[in-house]
Amino acid sequence: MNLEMLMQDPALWGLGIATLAFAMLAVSVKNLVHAVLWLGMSLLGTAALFAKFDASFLAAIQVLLYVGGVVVLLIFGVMLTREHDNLAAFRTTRRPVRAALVAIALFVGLVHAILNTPGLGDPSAGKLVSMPDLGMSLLGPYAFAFEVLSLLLLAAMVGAVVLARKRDPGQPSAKKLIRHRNLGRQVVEGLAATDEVGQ
Amino acid sequence: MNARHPGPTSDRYRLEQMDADADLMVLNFGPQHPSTHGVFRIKLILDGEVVVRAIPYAGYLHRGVEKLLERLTFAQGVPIVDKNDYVAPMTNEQALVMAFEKLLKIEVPRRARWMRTIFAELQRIASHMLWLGTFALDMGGALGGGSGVFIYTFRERDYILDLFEMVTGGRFHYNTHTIGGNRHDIPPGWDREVTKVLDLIESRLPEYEAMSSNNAIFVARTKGVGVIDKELALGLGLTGPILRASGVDFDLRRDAPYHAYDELKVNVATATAGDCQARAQVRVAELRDSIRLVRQGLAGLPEGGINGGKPIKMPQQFKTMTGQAYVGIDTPRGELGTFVVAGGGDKGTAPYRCKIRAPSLHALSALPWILPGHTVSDVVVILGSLDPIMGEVDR
Amino acid sequence: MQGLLRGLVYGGLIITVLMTATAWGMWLERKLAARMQSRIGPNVVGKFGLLQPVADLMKLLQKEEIYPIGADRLLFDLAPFLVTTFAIATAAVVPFSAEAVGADLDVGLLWVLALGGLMVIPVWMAGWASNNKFALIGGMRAVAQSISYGVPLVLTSLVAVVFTGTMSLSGIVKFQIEHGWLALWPPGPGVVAFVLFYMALLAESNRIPFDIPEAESELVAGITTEYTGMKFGLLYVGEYVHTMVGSAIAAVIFLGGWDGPFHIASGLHWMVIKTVALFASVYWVRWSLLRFRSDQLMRLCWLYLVPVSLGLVVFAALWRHFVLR
Amino acid sequence: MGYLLDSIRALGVTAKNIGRKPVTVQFPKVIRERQERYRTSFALLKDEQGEERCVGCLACERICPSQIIHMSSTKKESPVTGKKRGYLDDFTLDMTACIFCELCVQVCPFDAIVMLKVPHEPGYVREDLVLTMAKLYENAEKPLTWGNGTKLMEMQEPPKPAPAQAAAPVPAPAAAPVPAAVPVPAAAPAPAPVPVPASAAAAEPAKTEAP
Repeated sequence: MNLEMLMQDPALWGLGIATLAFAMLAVSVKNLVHAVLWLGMSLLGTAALFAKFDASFLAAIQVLLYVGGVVVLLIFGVMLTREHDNLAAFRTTRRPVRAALVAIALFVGLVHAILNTPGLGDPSAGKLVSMPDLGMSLLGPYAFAFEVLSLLLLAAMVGAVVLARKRDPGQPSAKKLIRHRNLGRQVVEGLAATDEVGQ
Repeated sequence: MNARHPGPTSDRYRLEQMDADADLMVLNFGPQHPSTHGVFRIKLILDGEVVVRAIPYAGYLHRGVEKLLERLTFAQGVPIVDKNDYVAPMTNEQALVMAFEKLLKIEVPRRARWMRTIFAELQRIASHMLWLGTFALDMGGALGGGSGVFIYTFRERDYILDLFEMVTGGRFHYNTHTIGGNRHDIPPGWDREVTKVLDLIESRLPEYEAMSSNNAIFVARTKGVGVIDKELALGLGLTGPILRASGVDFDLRRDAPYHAYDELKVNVATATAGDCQARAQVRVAELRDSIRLVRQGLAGLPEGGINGGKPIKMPQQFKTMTGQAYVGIDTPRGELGTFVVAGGGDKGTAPYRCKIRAPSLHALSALPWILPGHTVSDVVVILGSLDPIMGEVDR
Repeated sequence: MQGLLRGLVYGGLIITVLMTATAWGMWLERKLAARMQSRIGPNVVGKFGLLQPVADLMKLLQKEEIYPIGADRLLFDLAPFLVTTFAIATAAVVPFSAEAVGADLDVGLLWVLALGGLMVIPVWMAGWASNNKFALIGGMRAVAQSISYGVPLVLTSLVAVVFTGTMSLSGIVKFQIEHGWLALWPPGPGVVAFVLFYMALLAESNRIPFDIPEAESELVAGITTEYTGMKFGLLYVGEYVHTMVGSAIAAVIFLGGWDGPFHIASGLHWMVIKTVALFASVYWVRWSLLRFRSDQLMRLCWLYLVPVSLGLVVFAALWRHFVLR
Repeated sequence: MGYLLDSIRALGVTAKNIGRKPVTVQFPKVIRERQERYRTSFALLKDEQGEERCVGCLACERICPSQIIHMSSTKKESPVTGKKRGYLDDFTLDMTACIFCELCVQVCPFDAIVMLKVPHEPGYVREDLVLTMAKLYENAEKPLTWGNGTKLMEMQEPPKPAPAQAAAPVPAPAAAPVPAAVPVPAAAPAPAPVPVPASAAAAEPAKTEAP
């Protein structure tokens, strides 16, 4: 256990506190867009922590997938919602006691799992997993799991495409264009009778 | 609040009634916008980036030219129309002066008519050069390849302005036409300069085409975009290159010759697609034909006087109480008509009414028809392909 | 502590050098663009207008800060700062020579791609926070474009990774010193991969013909419409730094980095020459081409660039397996 | 692929233009050579005896479409010729609204007002743009443009029948075929078309046809 040594590292403290603060902000601000932003910052902080522990691959993946991917997805989600600046509208239930219980249980569980992890605190642990090793193990012993996961993701992707297509048939269809064009004609015919067009 | 003016509170065009299943957004495109070719506003109603409706608003550049023409006498009126179509100013003068001449029954000498032809065609070259540049600018941006084409065409257009400066002394506000002919004769050696400039432009045209109208990106942006079919073009009274690009073989220079076009053969370029690419092709073809026409005009320029009437000495020089006249000429943008009714001013020294039929105004009237279904990017391209000049639209 | 100090010193150095290089990169671009258009370009401030970037900076610093009504102030302020930060952070792992490298990460390439993908967030923030419809459309276009072109960018870099068997940027260069530049070797696919990477780079850094997020003839100025003063300057600089760093990375991955016939300062000059040449070529392209429409951009990406780069990855894997083993 | 090839062609064009000389003229340092007839700003002239040419006949004030010329004059005995003639008391020309139509120059019977070949200097206040009489006489020192009333009128006068016929050779019309149906009015240049009624031909302020 080298926890004491880690505890004395000010950079670690700073990063940890910043990450936590961003996480707190993410769940407490009223503005949905800000919430997504703080979540992204919190994830960045996590990535920085990974980098601090020399797990640079994990850090890069964290940034690439979580900040670059998930947050952007969330942004798209936010853009599709109507009320951006009033998150209170979404909080229909407020049960702080139960929420706190769940959070504490999760926290205890996580701490327990972390403290029981073998090799914790060994500064060289991150170095052990080199890039080639990682690649070899992904495509060697864990190839099956890897492929199954890929298949799952593919299925999800296909499903998403199918779902999206159902609502709006793909490319701007001729039908839609014609509808728009006819609307244009109607407007012009209407304009013949009016000068001012209100909205 | 009547049927004709329902006012802004009318629910006739309420946004929520426009398209039930779409999130619509109103985008005020202009009047301050880099590619509205002046001050022009289109209210775009967007579904995502696709235009659902487009409502154009003109009038931001209104200067009351038609009213001014009623107040000024025939002799004074000519210089002020220079500012209508500020890309081809001489054609404005020509249209107005020809209508006045028709009304006052003044005949123009042959040399003056040939000179007017040469001027008109040079203006067409200058105008189409500017159009090509601004059209590329619409597509390539002021911070991109578009500005390259723009500056190249502007560079060569400036040489044409130099030519006009040699004749008239002005680069922009020429006032070189007068009722009955021209005010300035061609100075000696002018034809050599013209030939030099035309050779330069002709040799560099392939360069602009490589960067714009022959470029695959240009084709991708213009092909099938903003299609104006024959019926729509005829129904809206579109003229000039837009009409010719829609497959109507009509050109006033050939079909109702004026100036010296009865002695020169005009090759009318047409296309059938009616899209932005067709309009571009027609204009580029016209550019080449105009170069040829100027050369022929210079070769056949007759000697003689340049003014059939008396030179202007006082404002009340020309007067008539009766009659009306309409003259339409083919400017780079289409039929520029002037309808003038005699009998205004002090004892008929001014027009009672002077109506200018601006081709750009008619071109813009196509916007609500052709914009819906296109994206915001296409709006810019379509507007550019119509080549509107706001000075002429609003007058 | 020593590591921290080294990081600070090198970080400061890289920021200084990069910003200076970018400033005079702008000058170079303006001069180049002017000459392409039969103009003179900046020539008033200093000899040959060389002090123009300084003058621009002074001007931007003096300008009034304007917040549009209804703007999201937090995001509005944060966005330019983040754009520049991410752009510069990418440079930390770029090996400018065998010695001059900030952090020679195992996963250098991954880091570069991750941060490049991150650029989209502040750009979107800028578009969103401006409370301007043109800016919003620009921001949305930026997101869509950046995500789409991230795919060929990653795939073409993957070609290099498969060939070299390493994700470390200096490792890639060392491999190229041994085997030859990836843009030239293996003949054919290498060039294609380079061209695709270059195109994706143009799109990622929002340069013509892929500059639809800014598209000043359509969207006034896209995301920068409402920005003034130094915040506008930072957005602007961020884009240029992004392009500069992107050029450096392209030089590293495909043009052999610091490899070259003569070695001064362990090949640093080769890296500088290659980077500046690529940087200038980006602007040569910029001032020569027209712009695509957004849907054409997407079609080009998903129908041509992505399949071709996927094919290149397969080719690289086969080559690696059968030829290089 | 087409995109790529065309893009390379476009790149070639810009590369070609790098080699061309810049056409920019750095205005205040370098002044473009102006054509002989180039016209801006105004000047009032004095004749050889140093007498003001302008007699205050109001011709230019009346013709100006923008109505920017204002003058007042009194009749005095000329110190040179001893005859009574008008002298300007005041003359202003408001450049803020001038459209440079050259009509005032054309109508001046004494060639008193002419235009300059060098542009008017920009001013800091609007008053700088109003040309007072003093400024107009000062401007006479600057390079003048080609045109004055006499020359412009001469150029526009319909050619006198006799000398014009002798001087003007009839050039062949352009090679283009002439549409047969279209009547060609006045194909020969010789008899100058004088549609103005004969009575008006001689009168100085031309009274044109009054139907």
